[in-house]
Amino acid sequence: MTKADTAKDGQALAPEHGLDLLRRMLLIRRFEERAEEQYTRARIGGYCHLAIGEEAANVGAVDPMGDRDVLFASYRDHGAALAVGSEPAAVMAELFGRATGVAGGYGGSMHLLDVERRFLGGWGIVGGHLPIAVGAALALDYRGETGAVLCQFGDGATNTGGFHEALNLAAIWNLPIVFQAINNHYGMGTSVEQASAESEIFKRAAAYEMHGERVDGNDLEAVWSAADRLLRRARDERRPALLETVTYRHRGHSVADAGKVYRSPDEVEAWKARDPILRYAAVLMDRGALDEDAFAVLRKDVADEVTAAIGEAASAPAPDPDGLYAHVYGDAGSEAQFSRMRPAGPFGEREGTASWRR
Amino acid sequence: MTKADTAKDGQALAPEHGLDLLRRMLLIRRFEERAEEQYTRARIGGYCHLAIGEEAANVGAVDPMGDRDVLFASYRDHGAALAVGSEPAAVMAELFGRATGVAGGYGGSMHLLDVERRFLGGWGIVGGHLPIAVGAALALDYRGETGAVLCQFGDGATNTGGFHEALNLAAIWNLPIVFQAINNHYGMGTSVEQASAESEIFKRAAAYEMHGERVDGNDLEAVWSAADRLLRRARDERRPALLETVTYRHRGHSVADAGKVYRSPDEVEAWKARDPILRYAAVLMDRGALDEDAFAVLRKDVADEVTAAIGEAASAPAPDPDGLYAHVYGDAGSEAQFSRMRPAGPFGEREGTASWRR
Amino acid sequence: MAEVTYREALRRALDEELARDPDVFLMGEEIGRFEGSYKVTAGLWAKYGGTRVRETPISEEGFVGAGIGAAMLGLRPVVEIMTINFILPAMDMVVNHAAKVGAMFGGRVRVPMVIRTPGGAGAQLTAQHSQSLEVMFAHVPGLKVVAPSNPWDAYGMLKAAIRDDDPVLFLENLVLYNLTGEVPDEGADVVVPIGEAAVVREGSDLTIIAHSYTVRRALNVADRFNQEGISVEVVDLRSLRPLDIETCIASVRKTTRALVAEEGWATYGIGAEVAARLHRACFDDLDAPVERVGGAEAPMPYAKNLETAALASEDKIAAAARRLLADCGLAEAR
Amino acid sequence: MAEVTYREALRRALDEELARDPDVFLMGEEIGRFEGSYKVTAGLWAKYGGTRVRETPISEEGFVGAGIGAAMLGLRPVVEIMTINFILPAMDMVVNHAAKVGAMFGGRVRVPMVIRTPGGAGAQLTAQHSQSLEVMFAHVPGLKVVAPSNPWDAYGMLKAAIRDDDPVLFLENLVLYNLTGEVPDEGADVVVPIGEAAVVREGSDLTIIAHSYTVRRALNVADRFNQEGISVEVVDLRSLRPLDIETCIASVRKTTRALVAEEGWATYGIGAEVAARLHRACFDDLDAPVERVGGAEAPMPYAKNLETAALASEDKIAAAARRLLADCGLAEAR
Ligand SMILES: Cc1ncc(C[n+]2csc(CCOP(=O)(O)OP(=O)(O)O)c2C)c(N)n1
Ligand SMILES: Cc1ncc(C[n+]2csc(CCOP(=O)(O)OP(=O)(O)O)c2C)c(N)n1
Ligand SMILES: [Mg+2]
Ligand SMILES: [Mg+2]
Repeated sequence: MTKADTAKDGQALAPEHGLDLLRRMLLIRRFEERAEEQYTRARIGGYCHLAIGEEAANVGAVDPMGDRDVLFASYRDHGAALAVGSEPAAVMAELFGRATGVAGGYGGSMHLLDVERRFLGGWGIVGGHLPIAVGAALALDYRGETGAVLCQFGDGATNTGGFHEALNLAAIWNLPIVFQAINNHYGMGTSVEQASAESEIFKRAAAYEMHGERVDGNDLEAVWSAADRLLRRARDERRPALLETVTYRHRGHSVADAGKVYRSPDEVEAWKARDPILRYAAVLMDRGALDEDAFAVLRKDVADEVTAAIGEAASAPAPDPDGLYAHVYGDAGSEAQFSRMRPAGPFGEREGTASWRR
Repeated sequence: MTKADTAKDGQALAPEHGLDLLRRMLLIRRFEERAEEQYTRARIGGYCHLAIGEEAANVGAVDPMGDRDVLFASYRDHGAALAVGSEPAAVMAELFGRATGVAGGYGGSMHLLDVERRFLGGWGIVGGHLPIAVGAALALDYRGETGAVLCQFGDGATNTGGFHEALNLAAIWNLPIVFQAINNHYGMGTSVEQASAESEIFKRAAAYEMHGERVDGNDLEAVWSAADRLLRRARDERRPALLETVTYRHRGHSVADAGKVYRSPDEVEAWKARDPILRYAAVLMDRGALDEDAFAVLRKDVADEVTAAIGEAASAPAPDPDGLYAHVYGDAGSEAQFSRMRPAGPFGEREGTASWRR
Repeated sequence: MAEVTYREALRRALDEELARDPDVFLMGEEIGRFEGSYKVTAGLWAKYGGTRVRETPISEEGFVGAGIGAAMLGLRPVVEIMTINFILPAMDMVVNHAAKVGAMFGGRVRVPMVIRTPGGAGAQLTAQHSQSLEVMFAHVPGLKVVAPSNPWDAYGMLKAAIRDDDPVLFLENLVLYNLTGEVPDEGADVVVPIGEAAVVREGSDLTIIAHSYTVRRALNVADRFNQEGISVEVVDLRSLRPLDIETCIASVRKTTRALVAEEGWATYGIGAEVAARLHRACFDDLDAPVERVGGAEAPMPYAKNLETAALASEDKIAAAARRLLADCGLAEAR
Repeated sequence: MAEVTYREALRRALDEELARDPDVFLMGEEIGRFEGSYKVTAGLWAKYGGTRVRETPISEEGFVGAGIGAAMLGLRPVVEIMTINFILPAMDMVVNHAAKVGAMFGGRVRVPMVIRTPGGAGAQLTAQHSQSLEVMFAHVPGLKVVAPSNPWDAYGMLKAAIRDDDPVLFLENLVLYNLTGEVPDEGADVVVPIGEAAVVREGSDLTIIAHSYTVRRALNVADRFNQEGISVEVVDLRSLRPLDIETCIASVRKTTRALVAEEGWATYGIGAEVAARLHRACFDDLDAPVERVGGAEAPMPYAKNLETAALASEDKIAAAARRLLADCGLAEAR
């Protein structure tokens, strides 16, 4: 379904639609706050990259996706998963490394996905998923499907070779893809100005004769209309685009980073004052679609939902330890193919390898 | 020495200077014609990529280089070597795989170099030498030397990730480097229009807030003035630039390619009519600096020089076969470091490895 | 049964797979109009058009990545990397991505992609164009790596690779392209399974184990020894990951002597793994330690004499075999 | 002699080399203001400034290449790759370029560059962040690869690597960073040469050979067996290319039994080469085949229980050692 109940650039979303998106942003915010807490309680391992502050960039761009559209994200992917509608309990379970997680506990925080909702993953190598997303667009085009790809990545990714090759391929092949640069001003501790010779990222689209545009990534409806327009254009006209959504991450790069060495408290405070959620809540209040009480109810609602998700995830089982090798190969013949490799195999390759004399 | 006897953009080079450059272009042309012949006579092995038609792009850009400047080239590097002043006999000897070759016979056609003349090599991986050239510029800058780097590459290289990363690094670090895209319209059988979403290559400089410019690569003086100006700017102001020189290769991609499947005879003929050498000869004749006789003498001269080079190369010895491992490691301690690796080593790693019972 | 070149066997397999399954498509540099740098895709662009035989810019990372993405959506891309040397810019795509997708996402999505690429040396292509890097891929769980040595296997294993649901690195060889051999009759659609080595020459005194072009060298070495009355068995690994060590073990239990030869560098090479496993499985059977031969451990030099000295030539394989046999009292040392 | 962390030992070596030689400079992501993702460069940016401690964008291919070019002009870049997983986008620079320059250009120019990067797993970083890819580099002529296991060697070998005129891949380890050990006194400027393994524990019944963090595991396993009266010798390879097989051979001739353990995948891993060479050199000495242990041959899964099962843990090394010893009648099978 390509959302039809909505508006051209500059026009407001229908009130119910707006409330729904506000709720989704609140859900992400609450989910991330609790994930942070769960991480410090060691229920979550590995890295944990929070999207607090970037909710509008996520929800605004993902919501206009249609039924045949496909989403790719970086490792900062909790927001993407929740925006696309994955179950909070299944996402939290993945963070907890449980069998009920969206990737069965194999992926963790950085590698969420939801094939049914056409979310094809969070990816850990900066810039690495851009060429892959181009391939997904190629597949849609190859099959004559009317879907498009939305590929999210950070500002830091735009300095990788993968960015350049991906955008060039998408452009020469006229592929249906929207590259969404989530410019949160930093890649770890490195500012966009320091890392990118062209710090207005959308301008790099010109090197591929591609349309580029920048929107305020903390303005939900601005993101929404731009993404909607560019996704339609990609679907209908097979024209790729680069959409830069300018936003800020309130927290450090990951839960392990305080996020303080490389930016001033003033800067962080200034951006917190532009909180995308409070801002959109104010818009809806202005329009009479929301009041303080309703807002409080929404917040309570998502808080309960996240609490329930945590409870569900915490009581879910760990993956079957025998499943260590379960998904390494998927071809039905793989077991047979590998069977002749076992004799004399180094111990550790497959448990149960026979010792030499036996 | 930064050439001082010469002119601003649009001004003519001094007559003697012009004649010298004409001679150098003729030398390259003749060298390449004879290399082609020697290749078909199997005196040259491997690949052999000729620069016939691209002489002005080579000579015009290399000549303005100063004493502290450094040159990098692709595998299509005979022209670069001769432009920078390497001995034709030593270049031909390298193509013949002789000990007197510029790389001792280890490099061959694709890997010429001449450290004394600050020519740091022909490189075989498309796009691969761009980041390396950036490192050379970084070293000049690090040491406060006033030199700059001239880095030549083909149109095809601009679609590699290495191009993007190299230009971005050069720009954010304000390095003294001129990237020279030798746009000869094709990368093997693929046209620029097919491979590059932005086929006006110089425009890609904008993605790095870098100066980009295009000149007629078959107009020697146009190339010369642009290169001179951009190299000065790089040296004096530490500002990198992208210079696109538009030209054409008369021959196929390598001697093995007839160069006919992917382009029309009309196209090839039209470009031959714009031959950079004949064109510059006509300019010099117009200026009264050259007449047909003098031109014939020049041609005879370089033909003799190349014949002599071939003779010298052909009679030069092959490299010492014991030198197979001579340059793999250069550290004085390497022999000692590796000595403890030999016992029980696989045969073939180092000749003379003792068998197990001995 | 027809005799065709290795190149033609590959071309046929591609043609038949393109005709059989609309999800199969080819991608790579110069594979269209130019018909492939080594002409493996000759005629296919004309026959199937630019969508199914897709020419790419010089963007190995980009189009290998695109292959992964297309495969994740169920297509079956066959990506050509012009030579294995140029796969290095795409290494991150192969090792960090193609090999990981299946397991990392808990089996929710797979990558049925083939990467075809020739390795090998011998035409004075020098250091950056003469490598055999297959062991780097054979080391990586999540990948399969095959390396057929003859037209029949090239044809049949390419079909197997294309139909496999996992990423397969399909190693070809520059010298093999022109060598001929039998292939199945047209339309016979023979699939040679992944994961099975083959005894390509029976013998009783020594087993030479090899893959890709080196199998041809091994067969010639076997011929040489045959004239001296020494019987050499040759095992063609065909598949490097999975590795069919069973077939190697059976052969070595019989011959009690083994030599592993490869075109690439032997140290940390394919032969190291084969030798280590053979020593373990045949500890009580081996008459002498497993011998290994590889290319000189140096970037390949250009000059013909140096290159010749660097190759894992028949002479070198024969010399190593002779030493081994001499140590065991079977041949005269020379 | 002071006890410091492995991290601090590295930091000191960098500090002293930066002070000693103005041609030495550092490059990498987040190594400046951020002080390094793992804080190895703490304080150096403040002390030496942004030219000598140069922060880079996320452009591994670009800045490794820049290191090569700078080294060709005589500087001594020390490039940090945040973890070894991220070296894959720069693979072409390392294998096709850094390793080739010296030989390909006939020795006219060299690349005195160090690439520092940690490998390792164990903190649930999952498939794309938990690899041990060192064997891919150890395979390549033109490179040197070292992998110290303790602060002393980390300090002394980093100095050796920086002063070496060839490209050196310097493997660190995420878990080792926090482990402590002795280092030379400040200012003592001890250089630990490349290419020499070390017997870090003497023993007589079994030799365990390892590198990097796995040496620590091996030492703990040795302690365990010690309590049972079984004497385990531990050899720390320290250098993977060149490989000091002599020291391994001497040890195995003495103990007659060997196990090679590594954190990475064992198949086509470091242990394959070591085992193959040991079998050849110690053919008549070995009481049993060389045993090998590596990480599970799967992309590293996230869930703690799966990750634990995948690691080349002390338990796994001990179990393999016990089987080997039991086969030889030295220990009870369990
Ligand atoms: C190729 C590669 N290099 C380095 C890293 C380590 N790393 C992880 S996230 C990150 C910063 C990325 O910044 P950006 O793209 O702006 O995304 P953000 O974290 O701001 O969402 C870095 C350097 C990596 N994962 N991959
Ligand atoms: C990474 C890589 N991919 C493919 C090749 C094979 N190849 C050699 S030259 C070439 C075309 C390069 O075209 P261009 O950059 O325009 O240079 P030109 O040959 O026209 O001088 C290709 C594809 C290579 N050498 N390196
Ligand atoms: Mg960012
Ligand atoms: Mg070109």
